[in-house]
Amino acid sequence: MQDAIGILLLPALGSLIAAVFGRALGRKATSYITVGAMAAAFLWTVSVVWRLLALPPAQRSFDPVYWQWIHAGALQVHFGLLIDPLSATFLLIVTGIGFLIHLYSIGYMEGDPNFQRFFSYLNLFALAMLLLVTADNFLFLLVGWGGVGVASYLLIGFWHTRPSAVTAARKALVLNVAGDVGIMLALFILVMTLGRVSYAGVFSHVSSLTSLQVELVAFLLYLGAAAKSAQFPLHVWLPDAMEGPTPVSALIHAATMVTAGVYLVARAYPIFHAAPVAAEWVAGIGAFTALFAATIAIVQNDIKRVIAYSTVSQLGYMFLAVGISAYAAGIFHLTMHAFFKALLFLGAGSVIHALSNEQDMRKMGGLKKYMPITYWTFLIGAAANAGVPLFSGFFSKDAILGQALASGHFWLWLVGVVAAFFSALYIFRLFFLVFHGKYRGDAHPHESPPVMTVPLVVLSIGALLGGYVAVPGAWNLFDQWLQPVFSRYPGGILPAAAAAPNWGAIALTSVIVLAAVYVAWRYFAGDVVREELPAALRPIHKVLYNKYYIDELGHAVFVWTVDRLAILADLFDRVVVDGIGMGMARLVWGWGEALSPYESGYIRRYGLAVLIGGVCVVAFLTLVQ
Amino acid sequence: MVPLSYYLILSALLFSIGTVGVLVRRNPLQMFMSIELMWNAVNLSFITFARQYTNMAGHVFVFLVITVAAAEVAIGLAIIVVVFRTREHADVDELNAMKG
Amino acid sequence: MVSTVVFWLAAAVAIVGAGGVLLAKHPVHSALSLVLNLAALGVLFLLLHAEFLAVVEILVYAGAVMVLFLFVVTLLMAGTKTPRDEGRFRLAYQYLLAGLFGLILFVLVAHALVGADWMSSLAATNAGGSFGSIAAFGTALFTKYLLPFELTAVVLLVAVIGVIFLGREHGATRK
Amino acid sequence: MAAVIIIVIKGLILAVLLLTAFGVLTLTERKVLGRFQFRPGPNRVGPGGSFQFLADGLKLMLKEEIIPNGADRFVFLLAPTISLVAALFAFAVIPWGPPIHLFGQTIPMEIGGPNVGILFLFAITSLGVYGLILGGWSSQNKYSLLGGLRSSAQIISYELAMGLSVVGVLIAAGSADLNNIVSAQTNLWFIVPQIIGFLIYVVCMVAETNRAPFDLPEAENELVAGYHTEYTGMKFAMFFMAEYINMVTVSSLATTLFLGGWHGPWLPPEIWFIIKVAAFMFFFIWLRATLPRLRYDRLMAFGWKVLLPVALANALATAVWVSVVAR
Repeated sequence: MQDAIGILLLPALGSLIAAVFGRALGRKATSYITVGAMAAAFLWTVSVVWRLLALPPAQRSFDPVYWQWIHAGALQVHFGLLIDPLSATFLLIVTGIGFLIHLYSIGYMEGDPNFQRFFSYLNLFALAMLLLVTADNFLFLLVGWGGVGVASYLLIGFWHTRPSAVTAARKALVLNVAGDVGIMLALFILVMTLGRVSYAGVFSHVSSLTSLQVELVAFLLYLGAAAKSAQFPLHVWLPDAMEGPTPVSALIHAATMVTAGVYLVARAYPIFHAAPVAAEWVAGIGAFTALFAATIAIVQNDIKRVIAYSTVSQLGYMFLAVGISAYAAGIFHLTMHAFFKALLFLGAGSVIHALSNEQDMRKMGGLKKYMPITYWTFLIGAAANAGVPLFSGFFSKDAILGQALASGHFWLWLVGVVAAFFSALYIFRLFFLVFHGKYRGDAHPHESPPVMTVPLVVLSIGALLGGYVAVPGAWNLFDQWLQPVFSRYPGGILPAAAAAPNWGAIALTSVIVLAAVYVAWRYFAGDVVREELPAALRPIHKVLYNKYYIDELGHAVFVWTVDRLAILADLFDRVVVDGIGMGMARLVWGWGEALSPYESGYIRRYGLAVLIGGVCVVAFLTLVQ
Repeated sequence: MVPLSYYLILSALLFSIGTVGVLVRRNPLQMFMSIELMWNAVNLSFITFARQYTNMAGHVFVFLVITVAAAEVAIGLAIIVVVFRTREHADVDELNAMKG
Repeated sequence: MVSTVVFWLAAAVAIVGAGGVLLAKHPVHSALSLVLNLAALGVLFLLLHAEFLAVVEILVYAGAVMVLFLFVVTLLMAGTKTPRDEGRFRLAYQYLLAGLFGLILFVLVAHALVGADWMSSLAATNAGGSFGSIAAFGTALFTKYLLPFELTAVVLLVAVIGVIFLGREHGATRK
Repeated sequence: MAAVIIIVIKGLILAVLLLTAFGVLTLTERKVLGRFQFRPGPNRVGPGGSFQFLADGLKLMLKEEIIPNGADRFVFLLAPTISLVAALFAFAVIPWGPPIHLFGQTIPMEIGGPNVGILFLFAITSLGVYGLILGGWSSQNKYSLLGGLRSSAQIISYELAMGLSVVGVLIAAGSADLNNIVSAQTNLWFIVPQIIGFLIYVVCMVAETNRAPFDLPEAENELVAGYHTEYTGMKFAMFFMAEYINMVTVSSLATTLFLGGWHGPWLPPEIWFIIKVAAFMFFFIWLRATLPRLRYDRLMAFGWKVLLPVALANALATAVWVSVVAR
């Protein structure tokens, strides 16, 4: 597994070539190189997975070390990769779905003047994400983590001439960095207490930490995870991140960036196992986020915004899962989500592309007949997202809900079920508004080129069939595949996972989901959009439409505080800092004024001064000493 | 035999004369010659000390000083020639553009 | 003793030469005085068993450097008035202060030299047979002091480049 | 004190000899040049004109001394003196015979022999430039000034190549003492292994003495008589003497360095020395009679771009040969 570093080197090289030689190579060659790098990385990953599968489950873990990075007393940090089923799963998602998104981007970014730059960023993003998921220690995880933040900043702000894009990029970066600080602090604690940062070293010594320390570490790690994975209340950056090109949204939402938080919690499960309070907190916030974001998604009119809130909601499910130690279920949902969310985004991108960058769903409708491929693939994605029975989302969401119920988290389960209703509602509202009814816009819709539809078809197959790796009551290949990872340290396997499926609960959620689909059809499949709402619902709609005023609240709280702080800082700056600075300047000025007559310009005068000084030195040396 | 200290005192005298020469001459060429005088006064003391300690290091140093002085003269004279070409006079007191 | 006589003669010539540099009105006379001074120094070097350096001093300083000086002086001063130190006098007390502090410098250094302990042992040691010879000098220069020697080559190269640069005839300086 | 007296005596003898040689040389040059040009040359004073040089000397001494108006009198007088003194001094280190034994003393046949003899010679000859440049400057005459500058530039330029051409000999002999160099040639004259050095030396030697075809400083048609345009009488004679004594000196040095010095069979060493030097003198006259004058820029280019690199290469090759092959 020594060669697994090639998976990282390929996009690194691609990014570098695209950045340095992009202009010289031209669009075509650049896209071939960068997309080819991702394809090669994907094939490489497949070979790695293949070789892992050829081994007995207990031996499916490799930790090749390449070089020593830091050697400071007891602290030693090596650059090494950890290749095990968990990282391999992420490698597959990142390279596989990443490849499809790269491919799709060739079509989507066709006319963009900065085509090469975009592909350089895409490969950079993939590199950072791959480093994040393969690092074998927290420090390099942080390197990848920060790299993902930077790359996402570059990509969200790719259209840097739009002020909104720049603002969104900055917002994403600020919140991400806030999370990075959390991880950094957790790292400091680990270095201080354990003196090591490698996963193996930390996880095998978790027991030597006090419970307060471990709770603190877990909370700080969760802070980073929540920021990156858009958990309440740090979710605000993600919907804004829709300002980037749609493939970027797909890449960020589906395949890579936002799942990093789930990965971190799953990877650090020994810590979260030892920190039950933090774990409950993770699960609780996860469930709340799932419901909270789903309700917002119902009333949004921007197609990408709906999907964005859908992502936040689905991430809530994943955090619910990892919070209750149902790690395999969480990763399972993550994987399925990667398929259907990439599909939804790329489908939405296809629609937007077809309608000349129209994103308002009120100006869509009836696209079924114009864009059949997009329509059918989007239907599969929507069904998977809603959790319609027998689609992939159904299996993974029910796995989470079932384990929540089996592990005794009844309230979390209930919130999850309610959120499932809203999930189905918002996604089918979107679906019906966009594809059914009459076309309400004024563009000329058309089907997208094959370079965009082929990824849709591929992803729809995944969204349709992916779930069958784990059929409740029959088999669960996904759990088996991940089992070596989660059985290495205590706390990885939920005892309830082996329990027989709760068929009653499954039936209940299925009915609820189908009911939601019906409601959506009933209200939104018509030819016209209903503008009037029952009077009772209007305030609720207003609150939801404004996303619970979270942005405004945050704005008010933070901006007010920062404003006050700024006034103080300004005062400090003026009186103390400027006082010192200007005082120094005045001092120097005064000296200069006082001395400038001696700068007579007569070199002989200067020479005389030197002589007098020299004479004084000689006199001191000979007479005084 | 004359005591070696005489050589050193002679060296000090020549050095002092050179210093005064730099400070009182207004012609850059003459200032420059005074600097050469100072160089050579120092050379004399180097050689005297080399003789005293029978150490060739002093000789090597004088050799290097002569070499560097030759380079310095070449550059210095070139600068003076350039100044002369542009200003048509050679008076250091007129070259006071850097006056504070 | 012959060497004593030679020393006093050479020292007197050296001082006269130095005084000439200081006082001569015309730069040519200053240059000639300096040549005189250098010749006297060469004799003193010979007295100090620095035969090679005595010759180098004459050859390089008197023979090349000072010729260069004379060259420039005759070139630049031809047809121009000698800057008279009397005219346009701007630096008050420059002469007085320079002379005073020069004198103080000399007195201090001489005082230190005469009063120092190590002076009493001077001239007690006899030079070895090869001391100051071209062979001893070469051995020292090319073994122990090879690096500084090589560095002077760099200095000379830089000087050559600098002089060529300064000596270029370009429109701005050439009428 | 005996050593000092001997040096003084030798110096006097040498000065007289050199001045006599100057007289003989001028006469010889005029006669030989005459033969070259199919004319008799001076033939009125004494038998076959052989006292002509005495008449010339008398004339120069009795001529009116003219000092140009506005000239720097001191420097004007100093210049020819420097030239002559430097020329006479330079000869001091040349051994013109093996040491002789007289009155119980071993007397070397040179006036002073520091172990850096050849460098001393170069140092003194380099001082001779002052005569030219000062003479040119102090005359307050632009032809004189240009002549002085030209000659000094020429001499400085060729001095480099000359010095480097000799380095090969010094390396081969392993000494800078002229006596050692002579004794190193007992078996083989250095003209054979150092033929390149010799050729460079001969060219430089002509240039150094401002002789045809390198007599640019006194190019009549451009600069009247160069640096000594304004000189008359005895002062002119001193420049004249310096030039001829310099010819003798460089010829003697060439003899010492390349032609085995005073070595030779049958005849006394001093005679051999004089014969070799006389051959060089004839060569000088021959050149003057034969070759036209070079253009000034060609002269400088030849010195810097041809002679100097070749001399350097020769020195390097000799050093490699001595330190690698011959060891």
